[in-house]
Amino acid sequence: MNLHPMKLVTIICEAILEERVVELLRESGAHGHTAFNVRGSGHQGERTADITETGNVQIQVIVKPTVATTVLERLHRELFAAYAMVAYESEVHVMRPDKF
Amino acid sequence: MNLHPMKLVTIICEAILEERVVELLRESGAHGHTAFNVRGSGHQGERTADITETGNVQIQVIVKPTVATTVLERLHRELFAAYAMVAYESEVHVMRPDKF
Amino acid sequence: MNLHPMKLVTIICEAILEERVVELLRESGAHGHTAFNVRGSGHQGERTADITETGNVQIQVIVKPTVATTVLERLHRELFAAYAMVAYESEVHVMRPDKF
Amino acid sequence: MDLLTAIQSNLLSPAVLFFVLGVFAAVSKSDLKFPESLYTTLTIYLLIAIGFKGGVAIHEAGVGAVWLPALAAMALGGLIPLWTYPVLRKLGSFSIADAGAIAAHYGSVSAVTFIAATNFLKSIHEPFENYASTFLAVMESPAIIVGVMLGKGAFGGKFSLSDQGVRHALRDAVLGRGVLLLIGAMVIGALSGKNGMNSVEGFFVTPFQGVLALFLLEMGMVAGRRLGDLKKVGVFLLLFGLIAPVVHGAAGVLLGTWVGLSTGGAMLLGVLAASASYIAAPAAVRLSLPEANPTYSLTAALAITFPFNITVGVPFFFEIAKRLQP
Amino acid sequence: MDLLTAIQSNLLSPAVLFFVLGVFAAVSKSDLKFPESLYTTLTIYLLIAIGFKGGVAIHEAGVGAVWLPALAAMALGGLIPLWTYPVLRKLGSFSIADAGAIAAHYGSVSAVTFIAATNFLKSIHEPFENYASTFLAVMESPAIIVGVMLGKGAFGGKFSLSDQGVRHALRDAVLGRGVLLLIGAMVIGALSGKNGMNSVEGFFVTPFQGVLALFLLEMGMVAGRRLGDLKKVGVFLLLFGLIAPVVHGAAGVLLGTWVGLSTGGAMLLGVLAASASYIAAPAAVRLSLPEANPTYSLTAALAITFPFNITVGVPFFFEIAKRLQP
Amino acid sequence: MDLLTAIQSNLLSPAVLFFVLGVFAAVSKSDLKFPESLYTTLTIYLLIAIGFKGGVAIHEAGVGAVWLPALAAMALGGLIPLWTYPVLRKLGSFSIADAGAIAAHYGSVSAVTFIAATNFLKSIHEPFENYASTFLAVMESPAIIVGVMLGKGAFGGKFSLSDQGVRHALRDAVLGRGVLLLIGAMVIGALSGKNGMNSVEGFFVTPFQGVLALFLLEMGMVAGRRLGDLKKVGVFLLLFGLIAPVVHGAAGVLLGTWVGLSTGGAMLLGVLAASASYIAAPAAVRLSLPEANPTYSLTAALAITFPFNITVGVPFFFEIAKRLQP
Ligand SMILES: Nc1ncnc2c1ncn2[C@@H]1O[C@H](COP(=O)(O)O)[C@@H](O)[C@H]1O
Ligand SMILES: Nc1ncnc2c1ncn2[C@@H]1O[C@H](COP(=O)(O)O)[C@@H](O)[C@H]1O
Ligand SMILES: Nc1ncnc2c1ncn2[C@@H]1O[C@H](COP(=O)(O)O)[C@@H](O)[C@H]1O
Ligand code: NA
Ligand code: NA
Ligand code: NA
Repeated sequence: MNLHPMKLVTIICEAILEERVVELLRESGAHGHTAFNVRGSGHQGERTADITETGNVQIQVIVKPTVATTVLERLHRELFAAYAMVAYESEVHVMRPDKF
Repeated sequence: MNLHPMKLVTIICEAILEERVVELLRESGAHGHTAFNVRGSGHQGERTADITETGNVQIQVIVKPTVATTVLERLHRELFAAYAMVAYESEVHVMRPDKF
Repeated sequence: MNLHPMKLVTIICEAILEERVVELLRESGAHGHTAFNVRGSGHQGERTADITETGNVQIQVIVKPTVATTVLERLHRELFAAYAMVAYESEVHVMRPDKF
Repeated sequence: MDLLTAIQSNLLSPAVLFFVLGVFAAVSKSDLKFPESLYTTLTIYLLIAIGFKGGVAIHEAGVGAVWLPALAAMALGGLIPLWTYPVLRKLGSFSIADAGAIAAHYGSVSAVTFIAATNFLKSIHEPFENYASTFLAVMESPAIIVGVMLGKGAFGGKFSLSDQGVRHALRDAVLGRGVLLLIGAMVIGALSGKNGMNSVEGFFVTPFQGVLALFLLEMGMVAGRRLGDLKKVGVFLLLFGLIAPVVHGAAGVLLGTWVGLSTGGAMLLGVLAASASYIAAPAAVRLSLPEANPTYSLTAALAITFPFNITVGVPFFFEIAKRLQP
Repeated sequence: MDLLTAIQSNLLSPAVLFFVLGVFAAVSKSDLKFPESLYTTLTIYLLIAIGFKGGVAIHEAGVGAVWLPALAAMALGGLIPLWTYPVLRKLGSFSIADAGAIAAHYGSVSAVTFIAATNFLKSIHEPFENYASTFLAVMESPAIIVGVMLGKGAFGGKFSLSDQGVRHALRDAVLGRGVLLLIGAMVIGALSGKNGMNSVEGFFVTPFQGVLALFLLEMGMVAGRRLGDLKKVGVFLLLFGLIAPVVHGAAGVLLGTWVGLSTGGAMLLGVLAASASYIAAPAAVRLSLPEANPTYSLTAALAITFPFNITVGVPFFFEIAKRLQP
Repeated sequence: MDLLTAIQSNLLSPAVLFFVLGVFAAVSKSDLKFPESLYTTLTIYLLIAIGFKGGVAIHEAGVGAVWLPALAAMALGGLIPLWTYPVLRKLGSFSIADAGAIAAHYGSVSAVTFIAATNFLKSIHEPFENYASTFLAVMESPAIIVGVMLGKGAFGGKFSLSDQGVRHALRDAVLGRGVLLLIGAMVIGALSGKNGMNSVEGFFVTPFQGVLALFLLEMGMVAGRRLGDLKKVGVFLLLFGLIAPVVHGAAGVLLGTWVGLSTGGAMLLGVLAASASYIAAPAAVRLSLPEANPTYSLTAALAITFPFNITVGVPFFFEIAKRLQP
């Protein structure tokens, strides 16, 4: 079995941003994404998930390394300053590299 | 403190497959698993989570490297072709290696 | 773009422990956290999420390596023995290291 | 009331209009989204409510009156795939798996279509056998089993119970939550009778129509998202989605009249035969016939046959039942 | 009933008391937490129920009676930000974005405040135009659009439709689920009329007041968590949150009386004008004016103006309406 | 009605039958699963509904009539662990933590058992003090506090408020959502009285029995999953789970009669004493006595005592209450 290295970019942000972030991912060259609702705390204070307005969403996307860089740079430029948001990259291995 | 390397295998697939995938994990030698509902998009199109039939599930399992290989190979052989599904492996460190 | 290495500590435990674990994270020096409800199975048997009492929670925290060690050690000392719980550490890269 | 007035009044019922609103929400890409737990909750509620009411009706009518039409209904469900399958294979040129999958959907039934039909009968003050939901309960599984066997090439020998997907699917078809809730609530209704009904009426009867409207709003959104797939399914399946319900519905009404049901009851059996499953069948078929393309069966069942039945079909089958009644 | 008795009886209604319980739960850091899907479900339910009842009322009253006051309501909503904005800029020294954001919230409306007002009218047996929920439906969007434009510096030329946040926000303001459900249910109510109402009454009317109480328990918790922010918003915004509803409410009552509404109807228009949005506006504003601090607008709308309106405001605007009535 | 007829009619109530259906669903490994948010929502609803009705009853009866029996109920709850603990230690050979944990569960109370008992009384048209839910509210916490102290070896000096788990647990026992909703809704009911009841009756009373049935379906599933643990808990705990409710129930009925409650009221106090908590106690005990094995207390409370009480216990305690009544 051959495993191929890919980047997993994880973005945790205000729930209302989901659509915009997914659009940004698609424009950056991602071919899919996964999302789910989360709660949390950070520099913008506590974010409880009992109402959508104060909830967070976690968005995960597996991409090629170059796409990961684009994604993080665009997030940095367009959204980091204004919104409650965290993004990080990690290394994963997949079987079907052409899928991503 | 001693940390021991393990593999984390993450599987994102159609929600109706949960039981089968968990069975596959157990048969491959995993001693536990974690699961939760997600939504997403990929080659099989958009998967919204408002009804179970079109929702996804994310399944995470921490296993020894050999078990990870077995899991990925079986997923590849038995389920990849027919279902909306993504699986990847990553490196994690745990404190109690005998647990996995 | 500069990426900085950080540790991601993931804790999966009984849902009723959420508040205590988050308190422990804060005391150990974490500046935020993310949490969501999950189901699963392990040495303490199956944990279904249909009632809070038997559900699990997954808590993720990005911290400096030293904080990660503190967190895992305290979990080990204070909670591992008595509760259904799994914790692991992995390597991630972030853009704003001062945030964590 | 003549057919046209009936159709018109049916189209202006809140349930149908909320379905249309749901389609509009999906097509206009509104940000309206139901939480998954709401959908599951509504499903559980509707199944229990129908089952319970049916059970109370069995309690009143006695099992003696129910078993014959119920058996007929069950047989009809199991037989429909047997003629649907060859048509789909020969005329539609579908693959074995796809033909079996679609046949399973059309033999099985849709609870919401059934409710829409009982609402229609109530709105025109037409009596019917209250235990008719028994038919709904017994018609869900047989067609799924037959359809899956056909789709697995049962007659070519490829069907095997050791296939994990098939095992899971058959267990779900027989003991899935749909059947469990319907039959379970039915037994409870039959055991607790009028007294039981008095105590839970305020939850399972009073708000029922409104809950149904809410559920149809969600179904409309699900169907609306499939509208784009209509192009992919081709003209044959489009026509099939309109003609199959007419043929099956007529057969159901005929059978119902023949086993002695009232006009309303025969019409309900017709509606059940005409309806296509979009909850139980899709899940079971997806597990056991992964090589079948779900776009075909789901789009036909949900975006063509379902709207057809709840708008035009319901009054139409009533018209047939009226004319057939001796 | 005089003003004081009215205020007192209003304060002892379950809805207001459950709001207080929610505030207490939040402040005492109880572990009570609503699941997110419950909140969404309650929102969907309340919007559909109000819209549907309003639609049935339009069916009875005829569109001819509704269009003029509805148009007046809509205009009022769009105009409020135009005078609110300069006040916030000049007297409050808020940034352009913050002033636009707050103006958008106060021009838009709160559905729950509206319901509380209709409850008050019912409790004192005061008649009102049942189609008044139309005003609620048409007043949600205009102020958001105007406020966002102001906050983007529309007059300084920085406003641009190519901004992604603005595009998303405007689409949500016009086709968001709030507007979609309200207007959609209204159209359904108007089409299905009394017959439709009879069928879904047991769900959308019978339990309505109790559902509202449950919702207010949750709103109380959300507001309670914001109490700590009261210090951050400053004395000016605190006063603004109390004076703005009085001014806008009086303007609304005046306008309502002038276009020929009954005492109850004029009071409802006043309450709508006085109310500040905490569902539609926050989301739209957050997307399009990210540089605005949501603590200002949300705390003012939710922790100051909302409690003021549902306790003292509602009977107060009724008093004004009574005196203005010719 | 004699005891046997009473038991039989109780067994055929929808609530009990839905519990059985839930057990069947779990044992047969059906794919039926409630969303977590539904369970939480049902819990919130039931607690508010009981509390509110009790509060309205206090409004009618006056606090003067309530305080004495309420105080007696509270004392009983706090005392039960004091005799349960040594029995479990000596006869059952349980560890200090396990004995304290089980004692906490059996001193605390089960809201659903209480409701089942009031339903039984209503079904046989037996009057009772409507404010009896006050007893439910005040009996939840004391036993948890006493049991946890015992389980921490309070008398061996190991109990300490600086233990984080104990602190969290005690706070939850006193200010947990159970107590908060019950007492909060009770105060609201007492403040808003008959008027308040009229407005929210359609939500908190009309559908109540049906909602309870739905909740019991879920409880049945939870209990059913624990059936397999019956072997693990041993014969002693099995007997304890049957004998403890009988003893506590008799004590409760006696005390109730003694403080002047009616037959129905005394029976309700008996049922509360007999019931074991499976919501508040498990969470609090798990946090503060982690070394206690939850399988023991939960299986006994949920899979033995709860079914015993809602089937046989309820009519049985009524029989005792009848005979004790002067
Ligand atoms: N150190 C952290 N570890 C894990 N999640 C975090 C961390 N900091 C922030 N988050 C998540 O990101 C969201 C936004 O963070 P912030 O912008 O810092 O308020 C929070 O609500 C958390 O869900
Ligand atoms: N590149 C990706 N990154 C993250 N998740 C993905 C990606 N591609 C697919 N997925 C997830 O896997 C599911 C199935 O993918 P697919 O089989 O490509 O349709 C999708 O619905 C997503 O939830
Ligand atoms: N090998 C594993 N992989 C992933 N999650 C696990 C694993 N083992 C346990 N878990 C999760 O951790 C929880 C507690 O584990 P345990 O203490 O082993 O019962 C389980 O309910 C699962 O959600
Ligand atoms: Na059919
Ligand atoms: Na306003
Ligand atoms: Na007890």
